[in-house]
Amino acid sequence: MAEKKPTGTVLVAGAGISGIKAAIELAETGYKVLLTDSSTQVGGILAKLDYQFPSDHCGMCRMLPMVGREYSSEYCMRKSLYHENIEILPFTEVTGVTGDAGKYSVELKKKARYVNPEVCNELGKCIDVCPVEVEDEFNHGLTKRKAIYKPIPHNTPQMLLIDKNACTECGECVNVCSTNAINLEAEDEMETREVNSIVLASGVKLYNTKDFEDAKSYAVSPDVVTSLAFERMLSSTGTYADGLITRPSDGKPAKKIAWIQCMGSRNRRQNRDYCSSVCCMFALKEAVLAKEKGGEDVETTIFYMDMRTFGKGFQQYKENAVDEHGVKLIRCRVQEVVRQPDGSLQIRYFDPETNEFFFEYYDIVVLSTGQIPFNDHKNWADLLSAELSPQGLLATEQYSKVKLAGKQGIFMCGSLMGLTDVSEAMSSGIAAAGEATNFLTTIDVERRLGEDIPEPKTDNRGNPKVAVLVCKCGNLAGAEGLDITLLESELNKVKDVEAVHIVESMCSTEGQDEALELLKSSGCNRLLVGACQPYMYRRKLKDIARKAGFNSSLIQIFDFLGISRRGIHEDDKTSWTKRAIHEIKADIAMMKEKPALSVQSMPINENALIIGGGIGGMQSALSLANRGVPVHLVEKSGELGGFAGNFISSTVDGLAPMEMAKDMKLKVFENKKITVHLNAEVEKTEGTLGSFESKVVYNENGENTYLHHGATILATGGHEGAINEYSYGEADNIMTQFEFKQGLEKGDIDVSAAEDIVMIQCAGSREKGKREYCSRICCMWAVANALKIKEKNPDTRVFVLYRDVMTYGFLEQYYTKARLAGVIFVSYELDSKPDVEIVEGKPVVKFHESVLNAPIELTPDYLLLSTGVDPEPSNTALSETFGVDLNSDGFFTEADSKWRPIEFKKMGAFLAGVAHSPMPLPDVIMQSEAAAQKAFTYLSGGEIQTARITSTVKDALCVRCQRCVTVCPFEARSYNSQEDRIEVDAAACQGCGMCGVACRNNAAEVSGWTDKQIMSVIDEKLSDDLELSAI
Amino acid sequence: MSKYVKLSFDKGGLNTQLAEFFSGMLENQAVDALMAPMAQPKKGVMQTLVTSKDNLEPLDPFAPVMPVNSAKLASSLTAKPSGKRIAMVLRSCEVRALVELVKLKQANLDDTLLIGMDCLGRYENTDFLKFQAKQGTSESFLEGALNGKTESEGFDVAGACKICEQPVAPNVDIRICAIGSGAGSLYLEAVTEKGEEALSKAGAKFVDAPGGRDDAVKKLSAARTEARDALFASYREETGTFDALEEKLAACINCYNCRVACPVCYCKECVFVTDTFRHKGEQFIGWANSKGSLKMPTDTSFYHLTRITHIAAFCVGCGQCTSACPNDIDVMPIFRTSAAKAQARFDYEAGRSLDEPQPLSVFDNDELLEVTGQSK
Amino acid sequence: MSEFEPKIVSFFCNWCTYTAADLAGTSRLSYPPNIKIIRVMCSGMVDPKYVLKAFLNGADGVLIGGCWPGDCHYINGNLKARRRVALLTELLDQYGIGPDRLWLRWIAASEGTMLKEVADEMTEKLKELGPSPLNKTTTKVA
Amino acid sequence: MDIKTEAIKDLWKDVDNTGDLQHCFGCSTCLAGCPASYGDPPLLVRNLARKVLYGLEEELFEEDTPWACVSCSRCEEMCPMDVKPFELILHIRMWQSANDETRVPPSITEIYSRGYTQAVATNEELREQLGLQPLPTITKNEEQLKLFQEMLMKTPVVAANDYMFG
Repeated sequence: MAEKKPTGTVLVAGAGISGIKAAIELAETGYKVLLTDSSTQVGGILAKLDYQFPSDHCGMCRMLPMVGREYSSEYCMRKSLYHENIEILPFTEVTGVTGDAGKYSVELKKKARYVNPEVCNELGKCIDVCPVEVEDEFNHGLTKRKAIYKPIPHNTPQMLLIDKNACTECGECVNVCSTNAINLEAEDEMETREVNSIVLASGVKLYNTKDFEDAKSYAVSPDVVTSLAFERMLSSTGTYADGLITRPSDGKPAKKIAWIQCMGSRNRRQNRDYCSSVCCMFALKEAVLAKEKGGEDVETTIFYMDMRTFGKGFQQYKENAVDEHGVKLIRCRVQEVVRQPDGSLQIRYFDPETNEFFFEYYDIVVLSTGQIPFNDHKNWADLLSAELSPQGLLATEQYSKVKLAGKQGIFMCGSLMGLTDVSEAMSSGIAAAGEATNFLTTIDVERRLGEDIPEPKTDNRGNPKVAVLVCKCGNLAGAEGLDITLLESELNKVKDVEAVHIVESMCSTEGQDEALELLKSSGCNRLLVGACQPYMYRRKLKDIARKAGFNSSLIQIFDFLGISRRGIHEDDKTSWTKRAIHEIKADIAMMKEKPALSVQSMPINENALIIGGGIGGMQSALSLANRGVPVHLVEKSGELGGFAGNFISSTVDGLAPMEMAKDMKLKVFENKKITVHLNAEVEKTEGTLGSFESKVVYNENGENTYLHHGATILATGGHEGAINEYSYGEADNIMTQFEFKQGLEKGDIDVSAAEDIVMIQCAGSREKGKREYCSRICCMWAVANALKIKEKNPDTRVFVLYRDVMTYGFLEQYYTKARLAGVIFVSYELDSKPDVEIVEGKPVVKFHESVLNAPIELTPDYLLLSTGVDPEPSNTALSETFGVDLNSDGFFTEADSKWRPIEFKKMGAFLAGVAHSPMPLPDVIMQSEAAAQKAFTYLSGGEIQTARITSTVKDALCVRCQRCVTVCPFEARSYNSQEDRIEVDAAACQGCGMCGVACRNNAAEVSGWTDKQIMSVIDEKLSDDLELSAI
Repeated sequence: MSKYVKLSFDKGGLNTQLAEFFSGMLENQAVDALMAPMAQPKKGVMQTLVTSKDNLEPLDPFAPVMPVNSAKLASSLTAKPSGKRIAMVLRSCEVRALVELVKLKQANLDDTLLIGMDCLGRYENTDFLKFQAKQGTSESFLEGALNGKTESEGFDVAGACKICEQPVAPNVDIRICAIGSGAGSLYLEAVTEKGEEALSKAGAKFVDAPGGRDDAVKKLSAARTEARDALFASYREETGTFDALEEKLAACINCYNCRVACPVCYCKECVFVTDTFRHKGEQFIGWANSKGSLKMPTDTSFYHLTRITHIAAFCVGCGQCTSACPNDIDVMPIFRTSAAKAQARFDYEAGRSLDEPQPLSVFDNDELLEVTGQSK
Repeated sequence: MSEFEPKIVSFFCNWCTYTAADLAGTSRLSYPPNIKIIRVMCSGMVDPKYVLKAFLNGADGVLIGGCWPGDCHYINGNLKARRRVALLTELLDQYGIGPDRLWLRWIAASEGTMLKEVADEMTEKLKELGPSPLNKTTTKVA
Repeated sequence: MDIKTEAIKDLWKDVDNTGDLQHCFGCSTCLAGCPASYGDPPLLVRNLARKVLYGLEEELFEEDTPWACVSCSRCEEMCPMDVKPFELILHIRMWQSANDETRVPPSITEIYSRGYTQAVATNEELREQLGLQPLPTITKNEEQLKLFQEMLMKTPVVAANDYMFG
C-alpha cells in the first residue's frame, strides 16, 4: 500500500454537458475528477432543454458509461450524476491556479448555500414559509421562486440554497427547519486542491436583452423572449401545460410565433462580427416543437439572413421543418418589434420573394440570442497567465481546438471554444479528456477505478439472511415523526429478516462504526439500509457493507424521503411509516431472490486498428501510440496524408495541411508503436470489443495478413465532390474551386487580366437526389480563392452566387473580410439556380440579382464551382466488413447523433473526421483525438471490468431461436454457428432485458432482474392494503 | 401457372398409385428420403421415414388421423440439416406450423420437398382406431368427406378440422389434390419449380388442371369459414367473463400436455416448469392468506393465458392441444379465438408466408398510436 | 362502507417515468397511493407474464410508464412494450377483464405533472369500472 | 441588364469612399423600418448600396428616392454591419448634384405643387383609423397655396429653374 503512486487528478471547471462528458471519460479511464461549476447545479444549458435537435428528443443519459456502468449512476441525468471517480462541487468557483505542468494547485471558493445539504431533508417547509418571491432564473423569470429554493426541479438530492440577495433574513425558514440545516451566517469557504491537469469547460455567456442597447427595439414586451426562455415554455417544468404554449403577458394560448435570428451576433457595430453557430438549428427545432406541442394550427415564422444548417443531418432537418411542418422562413433582418394595443407584436418586413413590404402580428416573438464577448476567456487568461488571441479568446495550439497554447496539461472544451451543439460538445469533451490522459501518462501518476476494498466472496447457495439497518437520522424519528418502533416490529416479522438494527445517525462516523460492528456480527448475506438522503454517503455505505462481508449486489439502500414519501401529505405520518414498511418489504423481496453478482473482467487485446492514413487517422495513431498503445495504420493508397495532407497547401484561417501532414508522416514512421500498412485494405473482420481479428490484403501483391486488435477506428476521410452541372467540362475556364486553387498556386492560372470571376456555391449540393447535405467547407474555399484573386488583382470583380453563406462561428470574419475586399455575394434560391451556357467556347452566366431583383448576364474569365465533399466510396464495403451503418449520403452513422458521435453501435468501433461528415481540419483533429481517447479507455487496462447486471444464457433451456439476437438493441447477443450457441458480449450488454422478454422460457435473463424477483415484488405490492387506509 | 399430373385409381388402388409415384421419386433420386403417413404393423397410421422405394407398401397419407402435428417431426429432421433431400407429405396445418418454426430457426427447408395433401379432417386417435376396426379406409373416408359426410357412428372429425378454413396447404412444392379431382382420381400439382422438377424426375406426364377444383376448394373453405366464425362468436359469448374461462379450465392439472402437443410451442422446457415457477411454501401460504383460499395446483389459468401470449401470433389451429388433454378440456377454441384476434391486430397470419416477419420481432416508431393515445 | 380503492400495479421505466415520479414527489404533487410503483429498467422489460400475474393476484389495473418514442435509453424498448400491450389488450378484452384496465403511457422525466394527471385519471377510471372481475370471483386463483 | 458594359467598377470611390459600404451583406434591416420606404416609389437603401457596388452609374443617377429620406437615421442605428446607410444617402445626393448643377431634387417640385414631399398613403389611412383629422395640407386651400408658391418663386433654386414650376 505504502509504495502506491498517487492517482492522477483532473480539475474539470464547468459542469455543463461538455464538462460532464470530459469528467466521465477521465473517470472511466481511471483518473479522479474534481468537477466544479460556478452555478448552483450541474447540467449547464442542457438542464433547461427537454428536447435537442435533430432528433427532437432527449438522450442525455446516453452519455453515461456503457462498460463501466458499475461505477456510475444509472438514472436520468437530469436527476443527478454519480461516479466513483468524480467529486462534484457545484456553486464553486476557481479563484486561483498556481504551480505548473502536472502539478497545479487550485484555489476553490465554495460559495455559501446557507443550507447544509447533508442534513437538509428537503421537505421544503422553509420554502413554504419564506415570504420573499423573486424571478426563477431556471425558467428565465417566467415563473417565481422563493428566496430559499431548489435550483432545479428534477435534482435529487435537491440541494436547497438561499439567494442572499433576495433574502430578508427574517429567519422564518430557520424556525421551521427541524434539522437545523439552515445557517444564515454561513460564509464562502476557500479550499486548495492539488490536481495534475485542468480542463476548462465553463461554457459561454448568452446575449441577454436586458443588458444590450441593440435589443431595445426588439424586447418591447414580456411576450418577446429569448430562445432559451422559449425552451422553458415548451417544458412541463416550465410554463407548458394542458398542451398549450402561452403568452407570458396574459397566459393566452400563443398561435403565431416568430423567431428573429442573429440577435447579438453577426454585428460589426457591436464588435460581434461572429456567428453563434447553433441558433439557426435551435430556432428550427423550436419552431417544429411549437407546432408539435402547441398544436398544428400554430404558425411559425423565422426571420433569418443565412440558414446555417451546416451540421450532419441539419439540411434534411430544415427541409423537413419547412415541407412537413410548414415552418415559414423569410430572409429579412427586421428592424423592430412594435407592441400593439391588443398586446400582439407587429413586425414589418421586406419579402425578397415578392419584393414587397408586409406587416405581420405575432403572439410571441423569440429572439435567437447568441454568445457575447468572452469575459470568461479573459478571466481564465488572467488566472492561468495564458495568452489571448486577437479576438480575445484563449489561444490554442495550432490545429487544436482544445489544447491551450503554451500551457502544459491545460485544455478546454464545449462552448468555451465558441457556442457548440451537443454533438460537438461531446466530441470536444472526449477530446479534451484525451489530451489530458495523453498528458497524464507522461507524468508519474496512476489510474485506478473501482473497489479499493476487495469484493467479499458470498455463497450463492446459502438461504437469504437479510440484515436491516435503519438510520433514525435524528429528525426522521423525532420531528418528522417516522414511527421507528412500528417499522422495527413490522420488519422483524418479515421472513428471512434476521436482524433489524436501529442506528442513531449514519451520517456520523460513530454511526458508521457502530453499523460496521453490527453488520460484521450479523451473519447475514443481504443488507438493506434505510436512511434519509443516502445519496450523500452512498459510497461510504457500500464500503462499510463490503468491509462487513456483503456482496455489493446484495446491498439495497432505501430512502425514507424518496418513494415512500411520494404523494403523501407531509402531516400524514402513519401512512408514511406504513408505506415505508411496505416499500422496504418489496425491496427485501427483490433482494432475497437475487444471487450475489460480481464484475466480470474481460481480457483485452491492446492493439488498435486504424483505417485511413489521412491527417485524422495519423492523429489518432500518434495520440494512441504516445500513450503506449500499439497501432496498425491501414491506408489503401500508397501515401499517408489523405486529401488535405497531400493537396491542400493552405486554408483561409492560416493553416497549412500539407506542411502539417509532412511533419505527422515523419512522426508516424519514426514511432515504434505504429505499424503502417500502405496499399492495404481490410477485407474481413470478426470478433467483439477487446478481441477482433482482421484480414488485411495488400493491393499490390495480393498478399494478406491477419491482425489482432481490441478496437478499431474508421477515419476514411473524403475528397472534393464530382460535378456534372453548369457545363463543367465543356470549357477549360470552368473548374472546381480546388482545381482553380491548384492552378493558381502552380502558376498555371493568371488573373492579372481577369475582368470577372463567378463562383457558384452548393454546386450539386443541398439538393434532392444530389449531395443532400452541406459540405461545410466550400464557403470558406470560395472566400479563400476570392481573397487570393483580389490580392493578385484588386480590379477583378468576383461574384459569389450562394444559397446560404455557411461561415459559422468565428469564420464569419473571413466573410466580412471578403466583402470588404470588394467581393460581391449574391444569393439565389433553388428554384432560380444560375444558368450557364457556352457561347464561342466561353461560359455565359445568367442569374437573378436578388437585391436588385433583375436578371444579370456575365461572361466571366473563370467560372468556379464549389462542388462540396464526397465520402470515400470504400465506406460501403467497410460498413459491410465491420457491421456498422452507413447513412444515405455514404457517411458512417454514429451510435447516437448527439450523445455518442464518436462511437458506433458496435462496441469497440469508432469513427472520426470526414468519415462522420464533412468538417474543417481542426474538427477532424478534435474528433480523431476523441476517437483515440474512446479506444484508449478500453485498450489501456489490459482487461475491462463489465457490469454486474448483464444478461445471461441458460444453455440447457435455449432452443437457439435467436429472437433475443433480433431484439437486442446493442448487438450484444449473437449466434455462434460453429459452437451452436447464443453468446452475450458482456461489455456491450446494457442489461435492458429485451432478450428476457423475447425469450419464452427464461433461457435469456438479466441477472438481478429475473422474473422470479419481479413476480415476488408484484406479490409484495399486492399483498396488503396498509397504506390505503390512510388517505 | 402450375402444372398437374393425374393419378387415376380403381377401388382400393389409391395408396398403390401414390406408392408407385413416390417410388419413382426415390428411384430417380428426386429425393433421398420420404416422410409420409404409413400404416403401422399392427394398427394405426403414423408418419414414417423411408429411404428406399422398397418400403413404400404401407403408404397411407389420406388416413384420417394425425397422431402428432408433423411440423415437430419436420423440425427434428431438418433443424440440423442431414445433407439429404427429404420429401414430406404434410397436411395444411402441419405445413403452416412448419413455416412458423422455420422463422423461429427450428426447421430448415433448404433440402426439403414439401408435399401438401388436401385435408378433409382427421379423427381423434381413439376414434380412428374404431374407424379402422370398422374396416374404414382412406378411400372410404375420402369418398364420404368429399360429399360432406365425415361423421361415423358416434364420432366425427376433430373440432379443429370442422372449422379449418384452409384444407389446402400453402407454401408447398407439390400438392396432392383430392378436392375437386373427381371420383377415382387424384391430381398432383407442381406448385414450385422444385416441385415440377421432382415430378418430372419421377416420370410424370403433365396434363391440364382439374376443372372445378377451384370452385370445390372455395366452396369447402367457405363452409368451414362459416363454421369457424360461428364457433368464434359462440365461444366469445360463453367465455366473455373471466369466471367462464376459469370454469372451462377448472379441470386443468398442469400436465402441460397441450404445450407438448402444440407444434409452435417450441421451447425445450416450458417456463412454467423452470425455477421461475418453483414457489416456496411461504409464498403459497401468502397467496392463500391474501386470497382467502388457493386452488391447487396453482398457476393453471396463468399458464394458459401466458401460453396465449406466447403462441397467439403463431397458432395454426391444428387442435392437437385439445386432442392431448387428459381431462377432455377443449382448449383449442381458447387459443384459436385469441390467435385470430391477435393475428388480425398485427395484420399477420401464421403460416401465410415465409417472408413476413413475426409480430413482436419488428417495431415501428409510428404504429399502434391508439395504444397510448398520446401525441407529443 | 368505504369507497372502493383500486390497486394499480405500475411498472415505471427507470430513466424517464420513474424520474417523473420522483419529480412529482419532490414537486409535492400528491397522487393517489393506489399507484403501486415497481421500477424496471425499461418499459420493454415488462414481460406479459408480469401483467397477467398482477391481474391474477388481485390488481384492478396495470399501468406501464415509458419514455416517449425516440427517448428510450435502450433505443426502442418502449416500442416493443407498445406491441405487447396491444396483444395483451386483446386478451384482457376477450376474457372480460377489460381492455381499460391496462394502460401504457409515455411520460418523460420532466413530465411530473403528467404523471400525476395519469395517476389521477386511471384511479378515477378504475373506480368507475369497479373491482377487477378476478377479485370478484368466488373461486380464488393464482 | 448586362452590368458588364454599363458598370463603372470603382463608382463607389466617387460616391462613398468611406469603406463602410462594402460591409453590407444585404440583410434588409435598413429597409424594414424605414419611413421613406412607405413612399411611392419606396426608398430602398439596401438597393442603392448595391447599385453603387455594382457601379451602375446611370441607374444610380436616375434615382430620385435618396431625396425622399426623412433623416430619421434609424437605418444608421440599426445597421448590424455599420454600413452607415444614412450617410450613403447623403453621399448619393451630393454625387448626383455634383454631376449636374441643374438637377432639381423632385422633393422641391413636390413641395411647390402640394406643400410637402412624401405622400404616405398608409399614414392617411392610419390617421383615419385612429379618428384623427386628415393632415392639414396647403393644397386644400387655394390662395394659401398661391402665396406659398409665390414665396418659393423668390428662392434661388426655384427662380433659376422656373420653367420646371407652375
